[in-house]
Amino acid sequence: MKRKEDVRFLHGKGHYVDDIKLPGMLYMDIVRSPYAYAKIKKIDIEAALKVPGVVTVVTGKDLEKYNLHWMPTLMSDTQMVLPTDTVMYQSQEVAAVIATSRYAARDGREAVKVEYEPMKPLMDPYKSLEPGSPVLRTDKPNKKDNHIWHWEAGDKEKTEKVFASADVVVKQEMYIPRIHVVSIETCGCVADYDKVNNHLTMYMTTQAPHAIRTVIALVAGHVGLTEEKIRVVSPDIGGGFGGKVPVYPGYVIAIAVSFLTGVPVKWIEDRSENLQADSFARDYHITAEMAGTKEGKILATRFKVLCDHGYTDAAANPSKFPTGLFSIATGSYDYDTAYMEADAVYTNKPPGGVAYRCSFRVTEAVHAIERITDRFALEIGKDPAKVRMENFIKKEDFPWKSPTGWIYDSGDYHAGLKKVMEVVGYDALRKEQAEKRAKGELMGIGLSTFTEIVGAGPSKDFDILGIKMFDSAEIRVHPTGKAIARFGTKSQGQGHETTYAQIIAEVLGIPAENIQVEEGDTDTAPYGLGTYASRSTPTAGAAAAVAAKKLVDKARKIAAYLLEVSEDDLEWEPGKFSVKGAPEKTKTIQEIVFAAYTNHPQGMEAGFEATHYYDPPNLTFPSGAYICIVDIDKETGGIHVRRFVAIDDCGNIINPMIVQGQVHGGLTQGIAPAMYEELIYDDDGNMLNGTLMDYLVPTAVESPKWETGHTVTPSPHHPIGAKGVGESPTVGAPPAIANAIIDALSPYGIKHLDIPITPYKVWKALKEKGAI
Amino acid sequence: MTTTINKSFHLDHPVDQVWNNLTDPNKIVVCVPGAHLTEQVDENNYKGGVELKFGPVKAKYDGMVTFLERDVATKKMVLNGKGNDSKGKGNAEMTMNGQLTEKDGGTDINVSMEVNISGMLAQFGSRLINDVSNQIFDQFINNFKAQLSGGEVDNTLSAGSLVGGVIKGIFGKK
Amino acid sequence: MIAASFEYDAPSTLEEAIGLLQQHGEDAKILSGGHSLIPMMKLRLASPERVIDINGIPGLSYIREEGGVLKIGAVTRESELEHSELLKKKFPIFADVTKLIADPQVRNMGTIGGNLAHGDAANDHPAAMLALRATVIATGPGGKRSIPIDEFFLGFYTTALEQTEILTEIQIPVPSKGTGSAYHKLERKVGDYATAGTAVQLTINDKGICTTIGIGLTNVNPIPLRATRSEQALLNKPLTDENIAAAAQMASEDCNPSADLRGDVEYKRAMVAVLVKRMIKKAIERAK
Amino acid sequence: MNKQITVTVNGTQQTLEVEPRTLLVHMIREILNLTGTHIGCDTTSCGACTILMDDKSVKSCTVLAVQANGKSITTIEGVSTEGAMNPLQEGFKENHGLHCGFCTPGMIMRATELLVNNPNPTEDEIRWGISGNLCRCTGYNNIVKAILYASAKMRGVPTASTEPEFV
Repeated sequence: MKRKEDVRFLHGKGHYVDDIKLPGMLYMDIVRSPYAYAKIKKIDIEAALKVPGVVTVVTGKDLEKYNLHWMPTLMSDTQMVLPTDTVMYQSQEVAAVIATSRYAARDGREAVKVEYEPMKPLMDPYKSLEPGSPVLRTDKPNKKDNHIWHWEAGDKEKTEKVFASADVVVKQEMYIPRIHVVSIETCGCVADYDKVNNHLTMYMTTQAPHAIRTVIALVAGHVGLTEEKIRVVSPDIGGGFGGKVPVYPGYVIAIAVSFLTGVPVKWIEDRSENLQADSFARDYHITAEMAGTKEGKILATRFKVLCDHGYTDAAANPSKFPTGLFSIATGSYDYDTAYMEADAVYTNKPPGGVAYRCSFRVTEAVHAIERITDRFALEIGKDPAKVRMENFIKKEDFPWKSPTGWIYDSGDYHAGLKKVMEVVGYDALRKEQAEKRAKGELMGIGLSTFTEIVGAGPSKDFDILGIKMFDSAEIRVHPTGKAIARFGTKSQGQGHETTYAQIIAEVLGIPAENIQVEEGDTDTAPYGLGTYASRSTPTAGAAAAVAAKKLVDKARKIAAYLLEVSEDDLEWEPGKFSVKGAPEKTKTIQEIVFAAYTNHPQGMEAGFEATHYYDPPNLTFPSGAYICIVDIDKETGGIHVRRFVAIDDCGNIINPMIVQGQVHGGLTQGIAPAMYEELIYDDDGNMLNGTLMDYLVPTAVESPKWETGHTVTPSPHHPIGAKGVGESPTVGAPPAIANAIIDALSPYGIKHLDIPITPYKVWKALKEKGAI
Repeated sequence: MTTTINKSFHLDHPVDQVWNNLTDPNKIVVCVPGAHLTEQVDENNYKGGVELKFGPVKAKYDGMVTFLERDVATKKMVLNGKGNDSKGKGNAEMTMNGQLTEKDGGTDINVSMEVNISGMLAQFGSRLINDVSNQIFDQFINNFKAQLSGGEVDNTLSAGSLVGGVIKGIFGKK
Repeated sequence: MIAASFEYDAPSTLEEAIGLLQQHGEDAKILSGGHSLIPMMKLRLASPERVIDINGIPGLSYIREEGGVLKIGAVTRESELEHSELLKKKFPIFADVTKLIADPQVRNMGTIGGNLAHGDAANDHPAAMLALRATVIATGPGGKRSIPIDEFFLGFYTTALEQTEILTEIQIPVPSKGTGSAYHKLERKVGDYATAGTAVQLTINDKGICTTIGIGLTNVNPIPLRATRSEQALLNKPLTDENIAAAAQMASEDCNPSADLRGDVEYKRAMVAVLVKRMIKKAIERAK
Repeated sequence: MNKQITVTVNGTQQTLEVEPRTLLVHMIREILNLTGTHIGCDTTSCGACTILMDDKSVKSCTVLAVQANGKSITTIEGVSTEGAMNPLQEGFKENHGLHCGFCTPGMIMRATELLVNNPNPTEDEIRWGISGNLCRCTGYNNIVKAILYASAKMRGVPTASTEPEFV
């Protein structure tokens, strides 16, 4: 089915936050710090106040009066809204200029004079951990260092034993660089506080409107903005990828200003602000180790991670999972011994730790296991495909308990790898490669066979700020048999308006065209945790199916009454009930719904509505088998991705077109960090690529023509057997690409390069090894 | 954003004359394109500023010039200039190390300049900094030579001298 | 991003425009394609007090051949160069260059005059103009004057144009037959400034001897650079692999690149050598 | 000092007062309230603000409104009448050439000129032709497919299947 939501976008009638214009609306622009670490000596706003159109300038001191200058992060750390004395990263918010127009606000920003006393920033997380390093978070009483938290999983002793006695041990340091989601729409909001009714309407770019409403209430409840007085509206969203989960200072300042002035305030960040100040992704320094036999049996893995969180831990993770779901790093392979530990540290970089189209740090985990598996194969001189085939968890062994305690729901890894190898013609490619190598030409074949973990999550383990990570659906069928369905999630392009309608249609038999899907308005939609981490179909999609099944149960009662038979004598097929043995005696769902309003059984509740809050029994574990083929120009290091084939398994597929579209997009966001994107800082904390001229988002030219396919292994515990797919390719592609490039360079003794692997890095490596 | 530039060259002028010019604030500062002194704070510290213009790009810094070292015995000097962007968009710091040695009646000069830029210009203009610093330094040297020979010092950032500098840069490598 | 306020003039004649330049001097900037100037103004790296838009002046946009000279109006759009049949036939290098300048939308606005007058060694036309031995025509209060391309680029963002002059035309000698030209730059992604770029035009006589050669380099020097030694090394010599390799090596020695996000000095020098070699060979192919 | 300009926008001539520094994209979005044209980067990198000026695709975040004086502007709102879709719009819908929809108007405006200059482009020509437009959602495959679809439709030749191709 084609998408229901497309028509408005194609006519330019999408409705995004920056399209909102309210009477008397003021505009906000933000003064930002040129320094990564500095004392604020003086903020002189006099000149700014004289700029025509400027209404006021807000500083941390102003917010301090209302105790709004700090706010909690999702990881229960604290973050400045506006600083009162110290800035902790370059481009941190320092003051907000409010004016009658966008242009006046920008001029006002230029006129605000701030005196700083720059200090030497801590940019290297390892240095930051060293004893004697200046303590960054002096706001925290008795904080003596820059260490945030320590985390472990697995069995340390057992792992050490296996490593000690293994005949092969490989070890690889790898850095998964700091990157940025760069949704094409930046972040922004219109805060509209109505003084008369003491009511705030907050239009904002958020993936999780309900959670945001709760956070706003937590931050501003003490000034009278309690949760029932807050309405958060998330209109059309121009891409999220995790970057629109957090609460940014700009939102809070806009709310504060609207609250104080009683006038709507719009704040829309520009691209550089977005790149320089909004939440980053990744930034994990990983030491990966694998122990195995020389025949190629994987025996154990060990991972040590240093997580650079910037000046505060504002990561978007479930509360109990500081490293997200990194413990999936044991991968798709059948072994029972693993140990992993992580430490987080403060530095003078912007805060964050969001997805970049990834389920809570799974990308870092998959890169670590898929790279170290290749290192292992290289070490023992065995084909990496063979090593994977021989170590995969077998189809019949699911559900399978991982060394770190996850219960993989289902999978058929052998089938996926077999299929992708057939599609690319693996053996022929290896032959071609051998011939090319003989001629000194560089060609590489890279694999990635990964297991994802999505659909957070079961309430026993998963919560955000204490709120369990269920999600919800409410279906209301009108007397004429047409329906409206509302959800706690929020699409940013995933096509919920179509997919959810199809799920309900499949269960109820009402045509999807007749089912209107609504999300993103906290006044109307049921409470939910929002859309990220590929959780929408596994949670809200499931909720829709269960709610629809509740309606089928009610329909059965009404049908029995209308047909004057007992419920047991009825047969259901989506769309109608018929009487066993008398197939001509039927009631369609439309007839039944009409009766629910006009002629329902006495004693039965009228109407035809159902709501369900779905609490998943387990997460779902999508998987994929990817192969990438690259040709490298030896003289320039130039990398050409000749082919990339992705075979995904996301369980049952509701809409193949949308699933494939998600895979295409995810793959391009996979090649991006693998070959192009990285946020680069110098030692003084200057971000050196704070525009899209230097932060290299791939175009249609860099992005290869993706070839995709799938195997189908339904999730046994999901009501419709679906698993979620939005992020698998972003997670699975980088190691496939990195492995291909390293495979091409391996004849020269090159065993690893950190992503992004650029022509420059390749050339340097070849030069070092004397290959050119 | 830090960039370091080293230059060595020979002058026929006697080492003492070169030393005097190199360590005299009023003489050396006028050789720095766009620079000027406003007041003397003490023996080693001076207030001043630098104004730069490259095509449409303008930058203005106000700050301090400090002699960190002036060792007449070893003919070694270290000069530091620190300034804040007049619009509070960042700062710039320059440290110049000068070493003179007497060579057949003339003077061998070895100068290194470390330029550090923070803030807006480093964020958006990093592409400029290295080339611009080179250009300034080349012009500084040309001005310094002109001054020694009693010639007029062009203190505005003119491109002409750059060509000289660049050509030297090129053929210097042969 | 929003620029600081400025005054705007859209003169309809060259005289008017030059008059405005005389009147406002330093504070005025010429707006041609605007795709270098306006981003700088939006970032507020540049804040001219007055912008003089020359797009409304008729007769500054043309591509024509007159008496063995190719004449290109300064306000000719990159996209017009890209699709010009005349250029495709006689100067294939223009298709090489324009395809790699930014992107199609930018090329619809960007002009060859602006690309040169901006004085940025990272732009692509300067190297090509060096290779083609172009002459820049500047028009000022005293009328027109010709500036050989080798005397045009003076410093970072600095050219030989006087404050009161406007670049109005580019003249390129139409080469004899047996001439070929080519341009390529290495870029991190489409539309990026060059990591390194090389433009070559050469003529080979029937004995296989190189009778003319021009080599220009992009973004590996504070100002656009002619690879003089490399040219000398090949002029009146057969274009053997050895000679080409030697010339490529000289170019990589004579340029003066800055380390940046694109790579360090060593890498850029090496890329210059690779590109000079490859573009010479491509030009030879086209000369046949 | 404000300037008075006359522009024809989607066929309607208008006379407006703008500051010289007013960007064309802000004139379109804020003064004319045509919000289908978007802003994504400010540095002419993303193409979300692409519109047609005298039938040439340009990035309206880097053009001054005063530069549009006397010119005709076409935005996404002007490419077809609501309800009806032109071949490009149809191609994007049929081939799932959009997800979040934010880059889509710019893509379509760029593709409009692309198909005028080159009615029968190859896939490679399309990829280079839209290299000034960033999309973060789709991975471009289906955008290329959508433009090929429109090209076929406009040339009156049968369009390829719009069903997803799986290996």
